[in-house]
Amino acid sequence: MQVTEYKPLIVAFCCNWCSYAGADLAGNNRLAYPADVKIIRVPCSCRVNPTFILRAFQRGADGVIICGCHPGDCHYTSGNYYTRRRMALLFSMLDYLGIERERTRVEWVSAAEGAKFAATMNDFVSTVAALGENKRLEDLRCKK
Amino acid sequence: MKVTYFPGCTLRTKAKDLDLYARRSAEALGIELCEPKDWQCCGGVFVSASDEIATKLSSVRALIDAKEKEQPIVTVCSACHNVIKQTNYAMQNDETFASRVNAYMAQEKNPPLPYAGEAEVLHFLELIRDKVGFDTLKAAVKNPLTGKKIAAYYGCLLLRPGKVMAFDDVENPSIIEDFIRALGAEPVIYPARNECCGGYVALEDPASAKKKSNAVSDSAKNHGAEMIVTACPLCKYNLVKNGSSLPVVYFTELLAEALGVKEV
Amino acid sequence: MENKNERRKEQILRMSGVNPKKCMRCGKCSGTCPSYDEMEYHPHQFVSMVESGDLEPLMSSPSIYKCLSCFACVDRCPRNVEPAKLIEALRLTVIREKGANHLLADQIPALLDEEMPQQAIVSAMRKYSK
Amino acid sequence: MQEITRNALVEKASALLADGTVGRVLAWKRGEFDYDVTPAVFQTAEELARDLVWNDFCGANFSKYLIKETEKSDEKVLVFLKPCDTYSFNQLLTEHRFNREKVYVIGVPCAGMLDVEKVKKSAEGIASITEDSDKIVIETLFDGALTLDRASLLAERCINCKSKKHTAYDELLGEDGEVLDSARFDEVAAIEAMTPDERFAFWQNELSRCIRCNACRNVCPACTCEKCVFDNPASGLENKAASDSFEEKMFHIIRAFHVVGRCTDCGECSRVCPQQIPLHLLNRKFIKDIDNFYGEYQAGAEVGSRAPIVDYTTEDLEPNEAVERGDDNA
Amino acid sequence: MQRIGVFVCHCGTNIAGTVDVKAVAEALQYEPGVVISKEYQYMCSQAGQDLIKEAIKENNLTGIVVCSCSPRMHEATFRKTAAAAGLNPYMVEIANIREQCSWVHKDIPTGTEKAIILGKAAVAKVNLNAPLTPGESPVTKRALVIGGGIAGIQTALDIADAGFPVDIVETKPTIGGKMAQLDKTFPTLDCAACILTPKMVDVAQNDKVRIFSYSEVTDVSGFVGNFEVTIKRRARYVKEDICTGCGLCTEKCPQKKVPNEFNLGMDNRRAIYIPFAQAVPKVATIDPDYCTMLKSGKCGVCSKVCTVGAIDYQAKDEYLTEKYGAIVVATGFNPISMEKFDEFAYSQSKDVITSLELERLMNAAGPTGGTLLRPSDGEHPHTIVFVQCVGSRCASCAEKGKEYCSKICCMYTAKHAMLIRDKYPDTDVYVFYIDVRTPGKNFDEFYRRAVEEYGVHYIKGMVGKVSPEGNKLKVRASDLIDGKQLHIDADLVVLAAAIEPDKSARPLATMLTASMDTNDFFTEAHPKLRPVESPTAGVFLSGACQGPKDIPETVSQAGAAASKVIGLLCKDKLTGNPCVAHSDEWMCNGCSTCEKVCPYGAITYQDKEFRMPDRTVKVRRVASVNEAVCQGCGACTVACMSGAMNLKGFTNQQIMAEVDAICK
Repeated sequence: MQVTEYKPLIVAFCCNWCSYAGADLAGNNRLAYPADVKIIRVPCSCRVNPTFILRAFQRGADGVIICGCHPGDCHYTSGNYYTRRRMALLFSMLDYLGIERERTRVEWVSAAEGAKFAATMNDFVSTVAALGENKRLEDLRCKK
Repeated sequence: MKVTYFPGCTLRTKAKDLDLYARRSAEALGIELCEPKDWQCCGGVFVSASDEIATKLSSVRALIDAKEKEQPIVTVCSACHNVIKQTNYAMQNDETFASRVNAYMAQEKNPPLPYAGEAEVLHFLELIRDKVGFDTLKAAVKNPLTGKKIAAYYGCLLLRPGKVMAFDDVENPSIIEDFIRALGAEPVIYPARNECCGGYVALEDPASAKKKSNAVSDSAKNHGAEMIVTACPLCKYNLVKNGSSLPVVYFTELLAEALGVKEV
Repeated sequence: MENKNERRKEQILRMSGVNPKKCMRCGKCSGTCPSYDEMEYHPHQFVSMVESGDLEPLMSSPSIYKCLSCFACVDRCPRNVEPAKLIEALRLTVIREKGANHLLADQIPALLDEEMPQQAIVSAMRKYSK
Repeated sequence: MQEITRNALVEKASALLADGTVGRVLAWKRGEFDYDVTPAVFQTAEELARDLVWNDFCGANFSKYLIKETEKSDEKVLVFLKPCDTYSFNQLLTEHRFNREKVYVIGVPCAGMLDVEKVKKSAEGIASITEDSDKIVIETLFDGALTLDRASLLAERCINCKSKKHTAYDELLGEDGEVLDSARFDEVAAIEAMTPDERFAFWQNELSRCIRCNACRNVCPACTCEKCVFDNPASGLENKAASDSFEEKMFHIIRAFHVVGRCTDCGECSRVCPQQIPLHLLNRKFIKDIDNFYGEYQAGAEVGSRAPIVDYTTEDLEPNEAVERGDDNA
Repeated sequence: MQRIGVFVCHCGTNIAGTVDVKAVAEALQYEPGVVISKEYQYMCSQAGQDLIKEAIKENNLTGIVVCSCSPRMHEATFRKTAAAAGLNPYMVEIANIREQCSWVHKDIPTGTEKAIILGKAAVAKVNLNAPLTPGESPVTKRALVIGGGIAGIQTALDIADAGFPVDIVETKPTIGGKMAQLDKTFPTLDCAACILTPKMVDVAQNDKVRIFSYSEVTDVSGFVGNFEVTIKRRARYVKEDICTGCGLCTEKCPQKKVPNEFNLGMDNRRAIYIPFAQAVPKVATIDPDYCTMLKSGKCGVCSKVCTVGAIDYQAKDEYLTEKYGAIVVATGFNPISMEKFDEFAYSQSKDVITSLELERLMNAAGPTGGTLLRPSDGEHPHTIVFVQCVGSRCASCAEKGKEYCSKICCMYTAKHAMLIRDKYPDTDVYVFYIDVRTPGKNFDEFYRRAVEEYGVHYIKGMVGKVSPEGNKLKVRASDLIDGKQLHIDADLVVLAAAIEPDKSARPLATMLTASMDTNDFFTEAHPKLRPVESPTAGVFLSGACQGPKDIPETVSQAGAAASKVIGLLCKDKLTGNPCVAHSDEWMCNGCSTCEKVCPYGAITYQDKEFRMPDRTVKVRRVASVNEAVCQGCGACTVACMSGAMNLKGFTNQQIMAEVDAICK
């Protein structure tokens, strides 16, 4: 019997207009990426509250990625610009607290970039898998 | 008002007049020129390659001296001004260059604090325009040069690169014309005033330099000038050497004359 | 050989800080250059030849010593390409590779005259030597 | 020692009460010991004369109290604000948290406040404390009188004072000062310079002491929510006590994030923390990053300014670069 | 507690091939709130939908989860299904187990496990769903067109044609815009005035159109279908309804030295003036900067000569507030200043002119009566140099010009060159170009005619410097094809100045909360599919305010904008998207942070009375969201620190429930 390899738990927030459609396109083109990625649909990347990210980590996620339209292409014109500032500050803070910077990421994926979506997820999963389990941000109560 | 004054080597030799009259005029205008101790030649030309460090260190030393004295650094020679101003700009905007320069400077006997382009670099003309004011100058004139038709010759060093020098409108400057007016004379506007005299090739290719110089002096003459005024020893040399039919004088000489301090 | 030329091109671009890809081939530099007629290759050609890696002919051409460094092309270029800086980098590359000055010190006295300011001599050395 | 005397404050306040300009006065009052000065509302000249204090322990920032105080009656409230307090004052006005018309601000110059913990550490059995220019004289029960350098007892936020300039006042006692060049980001830079493991250990050590008393939140002039998310069962974040190793981190990160671009760096959070957690270092990290990433911004420097967190340019740096940029700063 | 039904779709083998759908249905039936869990071959088929409808009715379901393809595919389908069974359509959630599961994962255990987790997340979310009803708002059946150039005129005419009233607001004393200043138009060379002035008359005589000239928009509030706009009518000191436009006053006014902006300052007008003969409205205007009566109270000549008593020196600016259902922006363009391009000596010689100035010099109504004469000495120019791309296609860091191509210059220069060669065959015409761009119907043919039939010298290269020497302009330029530097002694140099959006556009965009690009052109809702709509609902774009355009393109865009407006005004009511932000007023601090991030201006603040628990009444400043304007991005929800602002359909609680379900 093979030893089960470590499977990270990844939460991906995808904006409805670009990145969620990009993920659908990856599916249409059968571009595989690990099942460790679970997508939550939000109207815009600017809907992602830092609280959601911390909550995911608290409940045992090993990595959180936020995907939105490319800057300048936001369906709501400016949402991803706010995301960019909020996440720049949040990620810098997490790094400051000594939490591995590779566990959080923002990527801009358009509705046409199915291949980029799959490649991004493959890369992110392997990066997080290499880090191993999220010990620094886990919640002792909830993690099995 | 005290300023750090960088004379440059040409002003010690071939262009003594430029220096002498600058000193006399400054005194008349109540400006004290403080020469940095042990200044060295600016290098004559700013080598734009960003990996050229050594040739720019003498400018940095002069700049640091000015920074430490909290004075603007003033030059009269266009070439020195161009080199020092461009060096200062590179110290402000090119991080790699600045860190390499600062590494060199740290090797000096009394290493200064890292320099990041804090000093203010002014040409003598800018000093008059921005710190003294042309109105004050006008009031200080004792012998107005009334009736003289003078062509201002900028050349390239004072103006370009425009983004760095920020001296005046590169294509349509007015500072020397305003200066001439303040001295009571009449400026002559002619299109070649910001063309190059061929300065740097004077040694290498005198024929080319002659062509460029003559274009300038002819243009000034055709527009009715009686005299050309310049801030640059090399421009003066080129114009005169190549047979300018108009006399070429330094702006400081005119200034000293108008202020009544030419002869003491 | 190929590699040497590539390295040399990279070196020139790095020294000068010029990105020849920004050039849109308008020719304003050549329309503005006061030394155009003395040159075999003209400012816009410097830019395009460096971009295509055609460095040998440029480096062996007297044209690089005809540039007055007057920076008119730099100021007027609508794309911020700064041809004069590129020419200067080419000149320096020639001199550095030759390991000697373009003008030799003992050649200079013959070229001098009584009135020539220091500035010209020093800058001639600086501009054409390393 | 403070430049303005206590009596000057009492006289000023009494006069304004007497002529009806104000109805109440928000000022500092002596506590049980000389060093535990507390905020208080005064309504009569007698109370003022008896209880008002103005000394090196008047660290409390009254800006936040104005939200409730201005609602209590139609009369104006007199408030004494130190330079750093005025930044919080302006920030609250930016957020429309009270009516400016109902406040009469007297700016008081500040020579820095003392750190009560440093004072307590330097002397046991403190009976009284008196100030004498740059010296502090502590009468103790056991060791007699101790004379200490005032500078050695200054609070961290006052050593790194960012401004001696009042950004808001109706009337100023004494001379106004200037915005200062402070070294307040040095400590942040020192943490940035650590390895990630060291940083984690540092914060683990600091934050694990948190007892979730909420003092930092309660004192913070930026934390003025009608209902705090941490008290609101519907928010999904409500939690009265740290229940796991991450809980307190989550609390502090979210709290710091909620005041991004709003925190004026008044330092009250660290002052009141009973566990001496350097909470200001979280807020300052955000302030430092904002300055680096988006240009310098001081919350509360003026009323109505737009904080960088609710603004953007199309050329902003990417979040992934932000972390790397942080490295270069280190 | 909700009563939730779960419906797992096989999608043939699309899902069932990689996901054990039975196991998914089984696993989900024990989730909180789930009362029934079924799987079926094709849920989107009629039979599948019937199955859902029956289950809803039989089990009194309050919410459903469909585990199927992407919600972008069939969310609308299943919402309709739910509605048909009497369930609120917003009680439907989709778990995407096809595109984001079965199609991207290989083996059944992995796919099944993930499908179950996605299903659980959807169940967790639907547990917190609430029925939502889209809001409705009425539509004011009147349109506003801002800008009275050819774009605004055409849009207004088309809207009026469909029977809706339209107002045009124009800042100048007359409509007509840039086109009124042109001489001929390319590529047909018909006279601009001949085709424009009839349209100006049409618009003036159309009883559906009101023209507010010499006016500007100062405030906009409201939202699509319900805008309220304040228009400032600047005092023109002449009663518009009385003035007959006889022009007597403009002949008698003693103040003769006012630079005439219509001729770009190349001649003078009086202090009381009518910009040009065909102006609409044809009434006089007093220029308060020059009128001696207004400045010093002495003169009054115009009032004395006016036979109808139209002059009113006491006039004041007036403000007027109107309601509109739709707004069209048609603010147009201007050539950029040539100040920073003085290598071409624009400020040093009168004989260096811009192309728009050349239009006036060639126009029969211009300062020279249509004869091409040098501005400096009134002589005929014999050598003319045209310089292309002055300020266009500049690197963004050059800080002088514009990065974009101004699009119209190549063609109007060909036109100018051709007209000059046609009228004055003894003239040498040089055109210095970088590229000649002629992508339009009959455009390249037109340009080739200029070269081949009219003998215009087209030279690939750029002018480096223009030096005024005596009465000549010495032009130094490169000829890249011949490899020469050219020196031309020209009599006239014409600069094809880049064009930029009118300066009024930026403040207007702020008022409209319409977005702009870095060049201050209005951005369109979609660059390809919605080119005449701004991202702000109810605001439409016409003409060069959206990007450089020639006349045919402007007119077609004007028509397109009009048709969009008509489409909107035809509706009696607008139905919104119910997934919008909502503020919990009890929790709101009134801090205005959310308002700052809202790209639509959907959030306003108001002081409201609240009955407090202690029975006192307190006035509090709270945010309120205009649901008709909110587009539901959620930017405000994160800006709000108290959590008072929430997004319906994507609440904090719903998203956190999904996070928890995934991370369990």
